[in-house]
Amino acid sequence: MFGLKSDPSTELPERYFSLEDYEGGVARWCPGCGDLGVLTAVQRICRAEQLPPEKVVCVSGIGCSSRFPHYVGTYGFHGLHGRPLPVACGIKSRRPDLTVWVATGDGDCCSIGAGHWIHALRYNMDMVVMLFDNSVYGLTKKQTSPTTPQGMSTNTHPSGAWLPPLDPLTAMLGMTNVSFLAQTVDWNPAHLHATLAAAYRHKGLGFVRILQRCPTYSAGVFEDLQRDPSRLLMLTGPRGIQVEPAIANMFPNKREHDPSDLGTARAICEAHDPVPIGLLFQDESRPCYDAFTNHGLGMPTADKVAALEKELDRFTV
Amino acid sequence: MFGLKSDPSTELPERYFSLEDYEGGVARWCPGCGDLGVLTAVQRICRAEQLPPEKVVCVSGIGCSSRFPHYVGTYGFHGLHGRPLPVACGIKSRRPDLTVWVATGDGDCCSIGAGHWIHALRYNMDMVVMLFDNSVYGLTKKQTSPTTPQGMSTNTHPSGAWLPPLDPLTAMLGMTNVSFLAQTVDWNPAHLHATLAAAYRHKGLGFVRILQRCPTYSAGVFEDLQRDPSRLLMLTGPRGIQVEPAIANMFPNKREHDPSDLGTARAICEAHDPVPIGLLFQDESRPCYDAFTNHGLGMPTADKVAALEKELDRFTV
Amino acid sequence: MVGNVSDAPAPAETSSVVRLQEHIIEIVSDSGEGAQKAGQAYGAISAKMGNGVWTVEIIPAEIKPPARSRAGASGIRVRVGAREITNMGDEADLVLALNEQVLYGRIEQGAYKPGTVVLLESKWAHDGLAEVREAYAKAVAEFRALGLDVRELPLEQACLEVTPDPRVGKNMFVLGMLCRLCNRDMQRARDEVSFMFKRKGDEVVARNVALVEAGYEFAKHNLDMEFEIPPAPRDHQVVVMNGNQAAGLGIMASGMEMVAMYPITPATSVSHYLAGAFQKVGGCVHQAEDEIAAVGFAIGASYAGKTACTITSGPGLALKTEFLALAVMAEVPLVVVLVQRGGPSTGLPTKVEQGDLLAVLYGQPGDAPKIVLAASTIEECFHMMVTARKLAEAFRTPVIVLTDANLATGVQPFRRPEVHAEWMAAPLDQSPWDPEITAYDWNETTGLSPRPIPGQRGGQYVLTGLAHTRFAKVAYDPHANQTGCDMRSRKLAALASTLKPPQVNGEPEGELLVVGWGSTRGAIEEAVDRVRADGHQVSSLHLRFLSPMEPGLAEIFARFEKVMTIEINYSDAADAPLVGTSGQRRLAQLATLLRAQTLVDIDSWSNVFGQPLQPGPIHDEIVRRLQHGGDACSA
Amino acid sequence: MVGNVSDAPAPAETSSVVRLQEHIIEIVSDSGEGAQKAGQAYGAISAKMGNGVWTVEIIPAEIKPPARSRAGASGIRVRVGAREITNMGDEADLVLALNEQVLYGRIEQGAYKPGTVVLLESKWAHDGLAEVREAYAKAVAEFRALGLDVRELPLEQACLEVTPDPRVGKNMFVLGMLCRLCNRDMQRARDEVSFMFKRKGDEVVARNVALVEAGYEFAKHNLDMEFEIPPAPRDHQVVVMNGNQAAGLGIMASGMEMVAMYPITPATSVSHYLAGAFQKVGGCVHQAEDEIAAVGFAIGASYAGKTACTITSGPGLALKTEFLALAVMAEVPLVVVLVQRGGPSTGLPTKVEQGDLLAVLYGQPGDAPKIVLAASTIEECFHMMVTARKLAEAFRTPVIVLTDANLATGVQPFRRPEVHAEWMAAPLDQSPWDPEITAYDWNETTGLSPRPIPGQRGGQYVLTGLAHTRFAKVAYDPHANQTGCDMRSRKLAALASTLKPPQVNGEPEGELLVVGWGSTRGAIEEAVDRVRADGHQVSSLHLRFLSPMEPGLAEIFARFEKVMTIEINYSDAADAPLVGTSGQRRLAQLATLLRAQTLVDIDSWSNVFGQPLQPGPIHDEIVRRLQHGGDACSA
Ligand SMILES: Cc1ncc(C[n+]2csc(CCOP(=O)(O)OP(=O)(O)O)c2C)c(N)n1
Ligand SMILES: Cc1ncc(C[n+]2csc(CCOP(=O)(O)OP(=O)(O)O)c2C)c(N)n1
Ligand code: SF4
Ligand code: SF4
Ligand SMILES: [Mg+2]
Ligand SMILES: [Mg+2]
Repeated sequence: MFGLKSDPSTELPERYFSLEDYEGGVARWCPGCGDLGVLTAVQRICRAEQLPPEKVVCVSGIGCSSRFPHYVGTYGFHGLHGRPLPVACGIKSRRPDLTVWVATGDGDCCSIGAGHWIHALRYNMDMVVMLFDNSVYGLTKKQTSPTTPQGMSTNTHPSGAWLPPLDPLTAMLGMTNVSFLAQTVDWNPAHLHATLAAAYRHKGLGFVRILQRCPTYSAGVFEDLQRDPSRLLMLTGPRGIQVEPAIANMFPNKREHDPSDLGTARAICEAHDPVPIGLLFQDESRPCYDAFTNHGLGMPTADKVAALEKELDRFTV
Repeated sequence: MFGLKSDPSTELPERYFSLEDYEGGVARWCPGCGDLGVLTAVQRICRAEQLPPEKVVCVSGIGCSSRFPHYVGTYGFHGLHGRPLPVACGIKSRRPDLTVWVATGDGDCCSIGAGHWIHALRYNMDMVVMLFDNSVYGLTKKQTSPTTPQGMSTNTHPSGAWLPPLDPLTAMLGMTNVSFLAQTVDWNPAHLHATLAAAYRHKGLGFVRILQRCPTYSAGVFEDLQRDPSRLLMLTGPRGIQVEPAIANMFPNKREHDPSDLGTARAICEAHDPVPIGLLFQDESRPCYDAFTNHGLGMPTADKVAALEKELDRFTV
Repeated sequence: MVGNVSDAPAPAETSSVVRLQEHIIEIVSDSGEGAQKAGQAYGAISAKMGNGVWTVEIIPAEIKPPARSRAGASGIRVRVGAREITNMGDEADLVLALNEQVLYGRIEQGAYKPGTVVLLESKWAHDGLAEVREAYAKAVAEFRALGLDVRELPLEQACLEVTPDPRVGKNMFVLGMLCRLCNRDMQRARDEVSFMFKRKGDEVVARNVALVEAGYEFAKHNLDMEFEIPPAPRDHQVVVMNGNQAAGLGIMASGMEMVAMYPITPATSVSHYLAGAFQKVGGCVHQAEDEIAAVGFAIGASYAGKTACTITSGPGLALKTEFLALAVMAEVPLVVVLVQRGGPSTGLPTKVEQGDLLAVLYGQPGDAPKIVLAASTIEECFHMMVTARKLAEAFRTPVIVLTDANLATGVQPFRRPEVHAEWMAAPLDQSPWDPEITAYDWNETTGLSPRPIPGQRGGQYVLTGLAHTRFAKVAYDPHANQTGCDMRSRKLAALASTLKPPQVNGEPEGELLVVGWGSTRGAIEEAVDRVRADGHQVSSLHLRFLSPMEPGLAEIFARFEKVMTIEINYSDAADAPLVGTSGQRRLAQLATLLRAQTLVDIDSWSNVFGQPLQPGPIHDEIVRRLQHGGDACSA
Repeated sequence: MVGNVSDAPAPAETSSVVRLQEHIIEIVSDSGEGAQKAGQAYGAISAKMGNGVWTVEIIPAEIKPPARSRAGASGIRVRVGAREITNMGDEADLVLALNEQVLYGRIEQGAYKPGTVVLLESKWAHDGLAEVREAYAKAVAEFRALGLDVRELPLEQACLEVTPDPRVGKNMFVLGMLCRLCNRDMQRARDEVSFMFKRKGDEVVARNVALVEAGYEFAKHNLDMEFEIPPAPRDHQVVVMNGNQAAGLGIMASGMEMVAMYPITPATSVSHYLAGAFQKVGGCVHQAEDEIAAVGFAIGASYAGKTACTITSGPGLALKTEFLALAVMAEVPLVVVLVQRGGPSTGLPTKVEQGDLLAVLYGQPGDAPKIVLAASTIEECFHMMVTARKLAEAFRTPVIVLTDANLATGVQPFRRPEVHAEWMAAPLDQSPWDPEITAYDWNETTGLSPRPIPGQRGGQYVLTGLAHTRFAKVAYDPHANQTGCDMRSRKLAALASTLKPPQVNGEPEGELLVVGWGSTRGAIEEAVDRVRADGHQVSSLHLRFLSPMEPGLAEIFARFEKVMTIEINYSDAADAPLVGTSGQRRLAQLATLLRAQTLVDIDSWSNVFGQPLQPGPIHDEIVRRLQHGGDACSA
């Protein structure tokens, strides 16, 4: 049968992976696009963790940010607009041995994919989900996204977006079985890296919202935040995202936060200004759906045949 | 042209509507089904408000609860599983003169319809949404729904539902632009009526989650609550749901709650036990999408033709 | 036969056994009275005795319709024969009814004929409510006027002698009656009932066995008839199950371990069965948040090397359209079981239709060639799953297996499959990938290519639904897209070239060839056999492969004067108003396909009654066509 | 013509004007250099001068491809003629290129021919980077070897004399050059440029006018060529726009006031246009959370009496499948504009294909008859919207209007429509409903029925996607479902009976009839005209109604020896491997439909290059078919 040779080799020589092992095609994002920084961070984490590239799968939907898998030297699944999460969960369901990174956009995740978003948080399967939130539809050239600021002019709302933007953070903090929620910005590589690494280490679904610059279609949305770091509120604390003091010092505004404190996390997000970065919530005790989907994994064929015969007995007259 | 006779009559004799005017076919729910009580409540509100039956549209998805429109003597739209909200919003978009009641189930709204749910809350169009939450898929005969209690046996999870149930209340309290959120129970007609009436009067989307008994497939889920009213927490206060003292006295557990206090509303819901009933949150200042979709309504044809000619001028060489 | 048995039953021990080639019974009642259980037991006993059996449920429209309502008929039909039985047959011979009102609906549906014996619970004649008594009397008179042979029997009263609560036990009493009337082996009946109630304890078992025996005695003393349906000799073990259980077992036998679904009638019960069975055989049913997520989840598992299955019906298929195209475009193996129901839209959720053929073939924007099979028997529901998984992997493409509500709920005995280890998917290949081989290393002739599985070192590629090259690289240039489309299409030609022409049922030439697909096979073949017995040169052909089709069809068609399809889906009647003037009659789905492919003037006869086809009406239509010599008159 | 103009331009005032019937120019550059703006202005000036014009954008695959990349060609093609121009034509006559690398992609796509004049920015010859200089020199040599007539010109340097930042102004300079070379009216050019930059203030206007004039002078002094394309006499006003703008205007002219959509290329720009225009004309663009919600929203508005529109492309159509079937089943008027792109799946988002015909016809499980129209010109994109709204309401059904990426982005002048008040939807009917009339008061012959609108007293009914009676009551019985299906299908026959047979382009009989649909009309007719001029008896037929089809097709086909379709969608080549052995060649989509309907042996010629069809290759293929006398050789 194609693709299913039956003699998996078991012994492999020891390997060391360098950054190039995680490089794919030349990234084709616009100059200044925040996506590039995230790509670099993920590649570095893969190297730091020495993940065999063949054991990693990057899954995405459709959008600028969803081009992500094409630029990574691992396996990739660049699927349908709004649908990366069901695919990623499906991959994990019978392949717990694979590391899964999901790249999704604010349109992909919070608009067309919103139903899957809620439910993937509930399933809480072991993977990292990166929400590239540039507050706009990039690939299709500037339409309003759920996170577009009210009043910002787009091609579908030339006189300005009509409604206040959906806040993905408060939305997620209300959803059942969320187990890891963090926010970071594309323009601080150290904080970005540390946050994604923490999500990677988290057992369960590590959700990271990344404020991502799109100079082409939503220039200015994060300009203030970038220019004036005091508009950001860096969450600190022993259980939070850890960065070097030099990095931490870049953020004048800090607050110690216990990521098990859901109420405070909500209050911080609800305030909207300053904009929190860091680990908002974490609870590793929440059940993971993987435990159920993996049922019978590796059961020998002979046992399966025997069990099946027993099933057939039930129908035999 | 069919269906569009061109002489709308303008003068109608004064009419009085009785309950029969709001009755449709014979309701075919199981004996003891909680849906019937909701039907009665809505019919009574229609009568109390003397809504002309032809100016009311009941919109639903698919499920036992979504049979609702068939039993009401108004216009009705019994559409697709999971999709009542886009249809209801579409109706409202150019027909602000119609009253819209939406009937949806826990599967319909929180599973397949979850994406629309989030976004309809954001649109905040003027209608009442009734979530008939019986914690199970009724019409398809007992499969797990997002609100099925963990451990309850269903046909798709015979050894018990795997995950903790999604809490629609905490979920909605995290979503942007929510303007009215209440909870009630099918088995207290007075509270049910008062809650739905308040949702009806609310300008914007009035969302009411109704704990609804399904003796056929989820018997017992609400049995405790029904038997022991102290397991319920009745929210009171001048801006809350108002019921007669005799009714209020049925609930030993009460708490004064200010529905503009989002943080407290979240805390109340997060506790899960006791189960709150009453008005959790209300904010009539939130923007309604109707204001935008109604643009140019009633503009005379001659003006439209003139405006269109002007548009054509722009392309004329 | 003696006249009607009235409330005061006459002793009737004098009956002599009538030997029959086949016999159709129905048990109808309000829902919740256990009619289906009794019928299933009766079917199982018959199967064990070596008879051919076909069981089909009678389902009311609502979950709990009101008692004694005309549309509320709930129950079961069991057709038992001296040879293999492949369909529900025509009118019933014997009906056991627990109230008279439910019979109206069945009569309307043409389930009975003059002479059908109706054994009717007579307690309603003495009901407390005058209107019930009157309705009963009126109905009995009407039924008799229609020629039904109504026998009024005090069933409840008779049950009371054995059980304090006849509402619960009456179905077993009925089973006992049937055992007597149809000469079923009582020991097998006792065993069957014991097995059914085993879990409820000895006392319950004893009470129900007593009820069966009481029913037997009651019939013996009160009814002057007794039939015998001789068994077909059988040298193998048989299993008895419905098509959804067969599909579930087939899925496990194919080695698939992941079924992602969203509940939808009539497909859901596959997952009900598997939710339990996978606990033993290893695997998981994922009930997703919606149908889109279900197929996405299955595609994810398949991409990762564990070919998965998604199960659905019409409205769910509609939602899976976009992902199906992705699976075609990106060449992901995937098995879709589509249990068809009445459409369009929500349509007739519990009823049968073969209305989704064109939708699976053509539903996806752009060109999306895929493999489509249709099961024609419950046995095939099992075996096709094994084939489907293999084809999906070998051809790196989605395979859709069409079944329908008739197969899903019909029950039939068939040869017990011997599970082979080779049926199961090979263990996950995690050996290093030959870097010389591209991600889509298309064979120019067949379009086939081997597939890297995540975990295979050196096989890294990015799957995409965008147009792409053999390196899996996105490419918008004209030739890359043309090549991709060519390669995907060639896989169908490659598969077709391995198939054999289908077997004609009957002579290879003649006046008329009837072509069918899916669950209608039994009814069509039975009808064609009858027409041939009438002396006509009629044959039939049943297609199992719908995409690609089996080869040689044009040659087969050429040997018949006329070719027509018989299907359960919509077609314009040839004499419908205006159809003639516009010259655009809309034909049934397979007919449309075959015409385009073979240019043979293939007519169709079809309806959307939501009912399984029965041999009688098919027989009559064929005869009508042969007589009229034209296709101008159809319905 | 004199030899190449080198960096040191030779004075060339001696040229004499060459009179042409038509002329194709291209401007190609990196994206962001304003080539499209210049080309659009050139097209508009030509249209104003009375010429036929067809403008088509050259779009790179990425939003911002790297500068000077082969696949990065961004720009525009403008074909100008002495008569109406209906397609992009074959190879360009004149190309203005701002760098040499972008030409490679165009050459690969067959955009040029030996002798095509290439006016090439020469600054790269002096670039700071050696690799750029070398690439440039190499390319120029290669282009010349291919027979291109490359003229190297110091455009940037020339611009610098007028503007400090030539990157911003070069496009206007280029426009000026074209005005000189093609003898365009300079006053119109000045007006056009003034209008374009009006909003940016007088200074900007002045600078750009100066650039145009400088370009004009530059060409006059440096290039020894000058063409003239005489105008076609015209006695009416014309508008110039692309197909998406035309559709947007048509939507407003039809009186529809609600367009619900989700962004998707190449459909989105309809809503970009309408988002602004509705502010003036009254109405609303609803950008929904996804395509399912978009169509549901439109259906809601339609149900409530305000027939609405949803706009999408392939992947979006896939998601709307379920709601489309509901609209058919429940008989809700609805207009769907489907701007087709390359498929299947995400496919080729910016490229053209006619691949969704079968999906709209057959994509929905069950039988879902609906009206399908295809626009063949930009003008039809406008007028069909008016027709579509009327048909949707009269026939109480969804109407799908097919356009494609070619029409969406192509620009053409056409007669300015005179908007009629009657085009617009009548005011909402809120008069009392006659209680004698049921919710689906089907006319048995036509299937038509009047429709109660919420607000109409006495018209209350519950719309449902379940099978239902004429009272809108849910019904699962066989005849109710059959009747509903019959009535919905009869509407198509009723519409068909009002249509006239389509007009054959050319003689009504002959050797070959070419059948097409959609945006290929201009190219096919031009090719057929050429083949006829060669002396062959070839005609063409273009279908605007795809469901129901126009009547009389079989009769038309019968008068030709051969019939073939030409389409932009997938078909197996007749000589593809294994296709022959399996006997199941997969034909193009219209061919498949027509074969099933007429049983005429209709062949197809099609490709999925993602490109608009050009008259040249069509001409060649027709000639090849005529010579070979068979259909065995196609691509
Ligand atoms: C079903 C479907 N609908 C619409 C599209 C078109 N589309 C592609 S990407 C996109 C939105 C992209 O926005 P976002 O998810 O925010 O990603 P970004 O480009 O901003 O990174 C849309 C609407 C599509 N490809 N498929
Ligand atoms: C697209 C689609 N998927 C699935 C179904 C089958 N279905 C009908 S109702 C239902 C769930 C009903 O549960 P809920 O929404 O909780 O309503 P209830 O019956 O409990 O009131 C499902 C899965 C369908 N009709 N359409
Ligand atoms: S459009 Fe925006 S998001 Fe997309 S690549 Fe460019 S900068 Fe990045
Ligand atoms: S199944 Fe449950 S929800 Fe449905 S009608 Fe019966 S009691 Fe009500
Ligand atoms: Mg975005
Ligand atoms: Mg429910």
